[in-house]
Amino acid sequence: MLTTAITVAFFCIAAALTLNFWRLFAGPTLPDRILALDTMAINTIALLILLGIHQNLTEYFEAALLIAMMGFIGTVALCKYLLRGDIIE
Amino acid sequence: MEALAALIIAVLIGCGTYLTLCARTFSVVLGLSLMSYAVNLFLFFSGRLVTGAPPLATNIGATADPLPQALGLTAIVIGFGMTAFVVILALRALGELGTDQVDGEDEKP
Amino acid sequence: MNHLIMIPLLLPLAAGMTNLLLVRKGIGPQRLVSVLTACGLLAATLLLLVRAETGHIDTYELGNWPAPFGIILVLDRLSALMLVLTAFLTLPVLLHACSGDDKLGRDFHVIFPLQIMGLNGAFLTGDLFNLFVFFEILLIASYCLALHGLGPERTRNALRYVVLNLIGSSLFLIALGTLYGVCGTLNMADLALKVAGSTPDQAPLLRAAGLLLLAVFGLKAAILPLFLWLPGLYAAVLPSVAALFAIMTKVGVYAILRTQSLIFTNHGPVPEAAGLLFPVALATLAAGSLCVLGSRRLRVLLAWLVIVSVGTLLAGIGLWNVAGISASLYYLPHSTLVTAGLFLLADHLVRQRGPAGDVLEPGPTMSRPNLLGSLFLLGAMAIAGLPPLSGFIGKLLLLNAAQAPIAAWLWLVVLGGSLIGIIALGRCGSVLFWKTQGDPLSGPPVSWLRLAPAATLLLTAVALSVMAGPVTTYTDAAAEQLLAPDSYINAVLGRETP
Amino acid sequence: MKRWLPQPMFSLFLLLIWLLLVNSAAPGQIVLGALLAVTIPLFTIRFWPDQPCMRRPLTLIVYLAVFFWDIVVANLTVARLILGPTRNLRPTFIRLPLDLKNDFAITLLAHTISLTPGTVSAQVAEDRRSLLIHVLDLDDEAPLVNRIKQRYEAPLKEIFPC
Amino acid sequence: MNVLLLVLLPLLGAMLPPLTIRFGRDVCTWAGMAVTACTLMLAAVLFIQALEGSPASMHLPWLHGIGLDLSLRMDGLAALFALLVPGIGLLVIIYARYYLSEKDPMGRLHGLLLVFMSSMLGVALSDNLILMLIFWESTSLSSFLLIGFWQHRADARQGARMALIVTGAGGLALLAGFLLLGQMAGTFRISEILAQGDHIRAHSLYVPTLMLILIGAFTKSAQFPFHFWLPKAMAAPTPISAYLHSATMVKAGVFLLARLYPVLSGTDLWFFTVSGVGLTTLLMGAYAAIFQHDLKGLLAYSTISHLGLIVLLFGLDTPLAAVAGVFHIINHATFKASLFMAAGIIDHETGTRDMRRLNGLWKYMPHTAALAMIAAAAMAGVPLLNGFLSKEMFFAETLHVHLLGPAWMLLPAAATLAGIFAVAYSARFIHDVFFNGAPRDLPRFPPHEPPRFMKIPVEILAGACLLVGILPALTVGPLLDLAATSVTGETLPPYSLAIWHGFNTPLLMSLVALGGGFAVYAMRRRLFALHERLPLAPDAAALFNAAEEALIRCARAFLHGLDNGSLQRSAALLLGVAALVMILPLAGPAITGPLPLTPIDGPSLMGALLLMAAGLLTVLWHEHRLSAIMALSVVGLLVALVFVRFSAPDLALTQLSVEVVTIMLLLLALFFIPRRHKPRSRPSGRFRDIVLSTGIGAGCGLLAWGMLTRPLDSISTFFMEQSIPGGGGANVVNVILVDFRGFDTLGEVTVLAVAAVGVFAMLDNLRLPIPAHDQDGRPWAAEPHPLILSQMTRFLLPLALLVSGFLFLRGHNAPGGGFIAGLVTAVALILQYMANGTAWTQRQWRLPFHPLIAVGVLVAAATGAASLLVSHPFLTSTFGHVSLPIVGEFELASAMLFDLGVFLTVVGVIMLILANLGKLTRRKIRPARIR
Amino acid sequence: MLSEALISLFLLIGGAFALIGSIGLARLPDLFTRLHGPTKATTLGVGGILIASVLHFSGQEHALSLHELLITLFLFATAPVSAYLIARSALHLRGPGGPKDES
Ligand code: NA
Ligand code: NA
Repeated sequence: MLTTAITVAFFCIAAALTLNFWRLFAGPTLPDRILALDTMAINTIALLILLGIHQNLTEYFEAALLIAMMGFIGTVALCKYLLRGDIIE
Repeated sequence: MEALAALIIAVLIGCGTYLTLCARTFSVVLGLSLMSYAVNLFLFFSGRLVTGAPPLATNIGATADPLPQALGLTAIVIGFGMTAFVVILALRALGELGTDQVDGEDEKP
Repeated sequence: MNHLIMIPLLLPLAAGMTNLLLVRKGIGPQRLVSVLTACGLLAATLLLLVRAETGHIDTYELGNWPAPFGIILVLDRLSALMLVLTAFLTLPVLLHACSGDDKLGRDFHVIFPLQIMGLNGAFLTGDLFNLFVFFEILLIASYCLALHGLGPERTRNALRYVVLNLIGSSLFLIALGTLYGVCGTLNMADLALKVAGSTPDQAPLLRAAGLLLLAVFGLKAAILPLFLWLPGLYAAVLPSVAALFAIMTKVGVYAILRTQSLIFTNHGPVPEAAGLLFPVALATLAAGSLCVLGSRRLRVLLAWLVIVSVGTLLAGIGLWNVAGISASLYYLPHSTLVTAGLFLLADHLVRQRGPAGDVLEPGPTMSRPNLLGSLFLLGAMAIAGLPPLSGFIGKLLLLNAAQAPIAAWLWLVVLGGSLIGIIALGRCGSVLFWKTQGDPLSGPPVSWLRLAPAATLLLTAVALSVMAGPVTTYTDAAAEQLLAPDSYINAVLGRETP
Repeated sequence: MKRWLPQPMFSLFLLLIWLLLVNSAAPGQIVLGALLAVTIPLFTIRFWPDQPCMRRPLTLIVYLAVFFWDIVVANLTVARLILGPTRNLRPTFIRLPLDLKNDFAITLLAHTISLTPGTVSAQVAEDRRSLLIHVLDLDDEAPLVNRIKQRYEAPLKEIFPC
Repeated sequence: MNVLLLVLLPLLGAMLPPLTIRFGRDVCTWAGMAVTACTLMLAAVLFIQALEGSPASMHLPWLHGIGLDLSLRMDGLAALFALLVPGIGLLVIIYARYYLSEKDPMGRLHGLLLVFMSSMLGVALSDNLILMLIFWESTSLSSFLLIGFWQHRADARQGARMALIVTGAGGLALLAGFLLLGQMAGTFRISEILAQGDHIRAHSLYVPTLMLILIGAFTKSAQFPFHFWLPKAMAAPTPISAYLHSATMVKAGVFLLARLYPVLSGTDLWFFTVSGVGLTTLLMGAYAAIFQHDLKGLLAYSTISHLGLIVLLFGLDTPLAAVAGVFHIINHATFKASLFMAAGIIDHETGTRDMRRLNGLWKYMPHTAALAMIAAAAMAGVPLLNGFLSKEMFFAETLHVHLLGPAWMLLPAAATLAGIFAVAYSARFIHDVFFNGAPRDLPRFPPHEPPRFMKIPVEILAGACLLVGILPALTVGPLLDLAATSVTGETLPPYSLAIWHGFNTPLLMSLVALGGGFAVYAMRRRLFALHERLPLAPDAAALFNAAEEALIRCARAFLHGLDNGSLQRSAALLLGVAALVMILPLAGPAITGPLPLTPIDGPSLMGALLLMAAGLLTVLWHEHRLSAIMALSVVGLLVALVFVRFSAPDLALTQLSVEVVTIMLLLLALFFIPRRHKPRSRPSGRFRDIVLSTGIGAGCGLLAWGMLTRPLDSISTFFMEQSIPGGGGANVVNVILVDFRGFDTLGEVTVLAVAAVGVFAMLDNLRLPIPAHDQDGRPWAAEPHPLILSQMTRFLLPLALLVSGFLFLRGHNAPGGGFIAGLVTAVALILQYMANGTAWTQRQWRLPFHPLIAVGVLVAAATGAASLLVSHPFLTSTFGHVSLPIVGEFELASAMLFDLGVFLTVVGVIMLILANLGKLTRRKIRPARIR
Repeated sequence: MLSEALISLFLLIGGAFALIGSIGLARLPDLFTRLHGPTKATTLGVGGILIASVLHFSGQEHALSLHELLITLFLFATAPVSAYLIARSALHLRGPGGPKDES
């Protein structure tokens, strides 16, 4: 049961990532792309945790945590660029 | 999976190479970053593809080869230092030369 | 295990970081630190040379981990030679820089020792990945030094240099990854064993890796067709930096010599890389000579002379016999020190020439034409290979080392290159010192003291010539050591010599 | 005390986070966590010069409970809207007048709004008197504004009075 | 040792004149004279020793390994030159004292003359081929400096360079020839080689060796077709010409022929080549000499001709011809030196050397004229003068040549013709200058006799011509005998040095030459007219110059075509080479290895596809730069996923944190980089790029495929086993980084430190225009620091630091470590800058980045060095378990301290780079021009 | 068994919400509407999977494993800020005068 659930979840996340990528590609505006990227990072966290459950390993936790932090900072930087051009003023 | 890995390497390095050959500093920097990602991946792959066994001494049984990971880590860090340098150098070149062209077309003969 | 071997690495590292802490304290203390470091390095490397001279190969297991697992430093005759050469080059170049070049930025004395550390590390390490790391140290330091003083020309050329070397580093990693992926080890001695014992199935991968390494080191050594970065860069950077960079191409040569003599020997299972060296070297030599003749600027001309010397060096190595490698090892310090001296001298000349600068067109009369002219003559003779200076001895050794069928090619190219060198340097000297117009520029005349570093470097051509006997005895022994890598491998892997 | 422990509540929070991070409550970890929880604010306090004064921790807990419940509800609502026919959506912007004065409180409100049903905060006005909110599917503006003000802004105002 | 002194004396003495010139020209001359006189005396002493049958020699090992030693030997031939060279040198120095003007740097002249003298002596005395070559090239070089003495004159510079190039090229050929000779003989010792004549003549390398050596000799001795440099060398001051072209420089070539005569001569090839070239030169030079209008030009061509004569004599390959050759070397030296000096006096006194203007000087300078007439008569071969004797021996030898068979007459006939020409130009030298009407508009009029001492050298030389001419056996007999013996290497057949041998064919030939010569001179007007109309052979010097110019143009075109300053081209070359060396070895053999493949799962396939798509998207979007950065960011994220997928959490952590910093860097840079819609690179360029990228990609892909499908047996098992017991940590990757291969890490942080310092330097005073609006012309948003962001970062910073501490402390046993912790800290701090601005953030706390970096690296290095104190190798780690109440047991490792150094460095580096890059916009900057 | 079911349930919920959020991102008509999906659904999706993870590892190691909650906390703290900034930039780009899109 768990295996099936994990597989289904994997496919959900994979599909989600593909959709995110499609949005990234299609845009049409830059904020759309940033949003797609941000969402992708969040879905990647899900994927990592899922992988951890699947392989029964806790070692991916730090990576997931870091994606959460770094994804956020990346988004901030991109938005700041759109808003002000200069991300560190 | 091995074919997929090789394909990833081929595509990423090819893309990086193409960008590196562009005539503008920004593209070159993008290309170098891309190439650097791909090369680190390559270095990592030299330890082969192992699923679900991070190289921790507490893990029992065969784990992934830790050495390519350590090498890759060092390579990533060095690559970052180099990328940072080249980004600023590109800016400096823009400031000094007034252009971001690098194809030598505006060179004096 | 003798800790002396760490001095060439730790001393400059500490000096660089100390100078970084001293950045706000002005240039005086930094100069003191740098000069003391350079003196210390010279002393330490000379001691190491004495150790290596006996033929014993010293190894140093970093972190107390045995080879092939830990990183190991190896001191053989070749590395000792390179260390001493570097130290010997460093001191005059540093002193020249202290007469003004170092004030054009705040960080000269931070970078300079680290550059030396990178060089020394590359010469000492016995581990291929560690070699990569030291390459990166010496490269990043060289980027900074190349840019020192800034300005459009420097920036433009440095950009090309940096980007090419970044690509080169990527290729280095590809080759490294492949080697590890096939052999499962990074220690060069261990790699040598693994390559020697490789299966035919592994050969294509090893072949590709070996050739790729050759290309990467060839880029640093500036062989044909990978040398385009060099002339513009060396002509654009500060004179003291250009002088220091005389050793940069030699690192490439060193790496080629080390890896090809140890790992990819020309009688091993993948002989391609070693075999390719000779024709490439001759082509480099020929193209470089032609470009020397075509140069319109003094410093560009000197830069192409660097490439000519690389071609000459690799031609000797490409012979793969004791005499050829020994000739190259004799030629190596000669070409390094003399080109460095010429770059420093060119600094004085260019200053004297005012608006004419280093463009080879008539300029004002020099303020001390005899002194400067004699030094230029000395350097030109040495680098063109005119007797009785070291350049001649080196070429003589090289020509004498070649065996029948390929000797004709070598002789033709080397002697033809020499002739072109004579033509070019004759023209150059004629324009600089003879075809002058008007009175010397006003300004303080060059003093002996300021000329001393350049003169010291150029006079080594005389010293090397006079000392040719003992020097070649050493280089012969070094070449023998390189061509019989078993002693190296045994020393590193701690095996008994059979 | 203030000098060596400038943010006692926050330090406690950090200790909690530490224990979560290390996934253990061993005595050693508590000591280590406490050490970090005390030293980190000593350094970071300088970057938090305009700390809000916090009262009524109980209200905070109630607020958080409501908040988490609303998140779940919000997700169900939004899921329905997303999967449903998008033609029928009535997306619009509304402007929420703000009574809150404290910057941190405004931030928390904006957060809450973004995480709860069908609303995303899009811009705090420069005078900090109003908040622009994007609503995914709006029937009527007034009830929504009221709901936000009562459900979220009021407790926040109690928790952060100054 | 005395032989060595003979060479060293003038060499070291060369420093005296430049040093003494400050005391006046006389002192300087005395210094030069003293050195030369000492040299001459020493030579005389050694000559007498040689005469007594104990020739001086010395042997010092130098580069003994290849047979280059300092071997000198004073045999007869050497003695001849050892006397001639300083002898004539002494006279030249006296002469030059009066010849040079006040402006000319006399110290330099005398110094160079002495250096030259030393080199010439070295050539003569060397008993080692390579050593001889060294001196040989030194003569080329010092003659270059001497010919270019009047550096302000274009013809002097050009003449000097031409001489250098021609003789230098000859020297290189000679080097090759000597090396071959040495290989054949197994030694470079000349005295040993000379004994191996038969062996060498029979050797297969004899022909190339001979040719190479002859090229060397002929270039030096100005033999056809290399003769053209000699007339151009006349741009030198006359004392120099007198010295170089009578006794020394050009004689080196014939000296070489004489020196190697026992080894190389005795074959048909030798005979035909040497005598053929000699004869051609003899005739050509003599003919050309007649038509020169420049006094020195005439002497130059006559020199060429006489050298041809000597070469021809050695080519005839008979012992007596060799004697005649040696004899003519002496004679030519004396009369030619005096003629040059006489020409110099005339030039000095009248201001011209043009024989069309110089007429009737007998009236003004009879003394000089008389001396010139003696010397010219010697040159013409008039009896009672030395030239007559050697020329007669020459005529006699031409009659004894058998190799030509039925055409034997040719040689004597040609010799006589050359004799006729010689008489004709000698007659011209005398008649056209000292008689032939009155001078025509001389620059200096009326001319006077020169100072007394300027004539003394000429007098001495003219006297020598007479003395030798009348009393040959008494004067040069012993010297000639000794020298000729050492040339032929065997006892000479009997010959007689007498003026009168009775009526014989040679005498007849001499008489024909004399009579014919005067006849030719008498018909000179018609001959000049005829010569004008002759289809002249192309001027060799002009051809040479044209060739040199063409070579230089070629070289410039090559250089320009090679390097246009383009980064693209260099990169394309590098990548092209890389693609070739990767694909060629992999193309042929079966690249797929034996390892079974691991199956592909759906999500992985999809991730891989996305990764590749993101890579392609980066390329596709590279001109929409922000989008490209985002695509790159996706690549980075997915690469991190690949790392996780294949069990490398540490790599993933590093990749993720580095990536975000990279993105920030790119964004910071992007702000300044102008956006233009420039036409793309040429289609051909784009095609090249695609081919190269495909090649490199395919190469790396194939390598990866080949590698992944082969088994790996690596050293890593050691690390897995030793990690806990030896390194004290469970995270093997981290233990490798801080312990097993901690040295790499130390290097890595050094790279970072240098990069940061370099970046800081590049940002110094960088002026970039600040875009006032975005790329679509929109003004930037008004609010610099959104409230929600800045509030949230206050809360996030301590949290991030806590995470950073967690990653740092856990690193040794679980994914993490100093590097990642440092990045997290730095990024959290940078978030403060982004959210609140640099000004605000630095007001709160100004972190000293430079010292932070230095301290970081020093901490790491010092941790490593600490082990030296207990005499363990650098970076030897130690760890132990400490037990405290409540806390329990925990581990302390020196590696943690090392990691702390890494942490500090990383924080310092990232902050230094990003914060300073951010500060760029806070400066007052003039807008710069952007193309 | 029960815990496995619970874990599976949370996994499915999480996966579903993550997918729904992304569907919203792909499907909704403009940026502001698209913003709603990721900020909520995806966050909750991750939350679901994180809870599954908590349950899974707590069951595995017979000790409470809560550190996944930290990620949720972090996401809750940051996702609104991201959304806010994205909306801000979209508003800015849409602002009076300027053209709408980049491409
Ligand atoms: Na250790
Ligand atoms: Na800024």
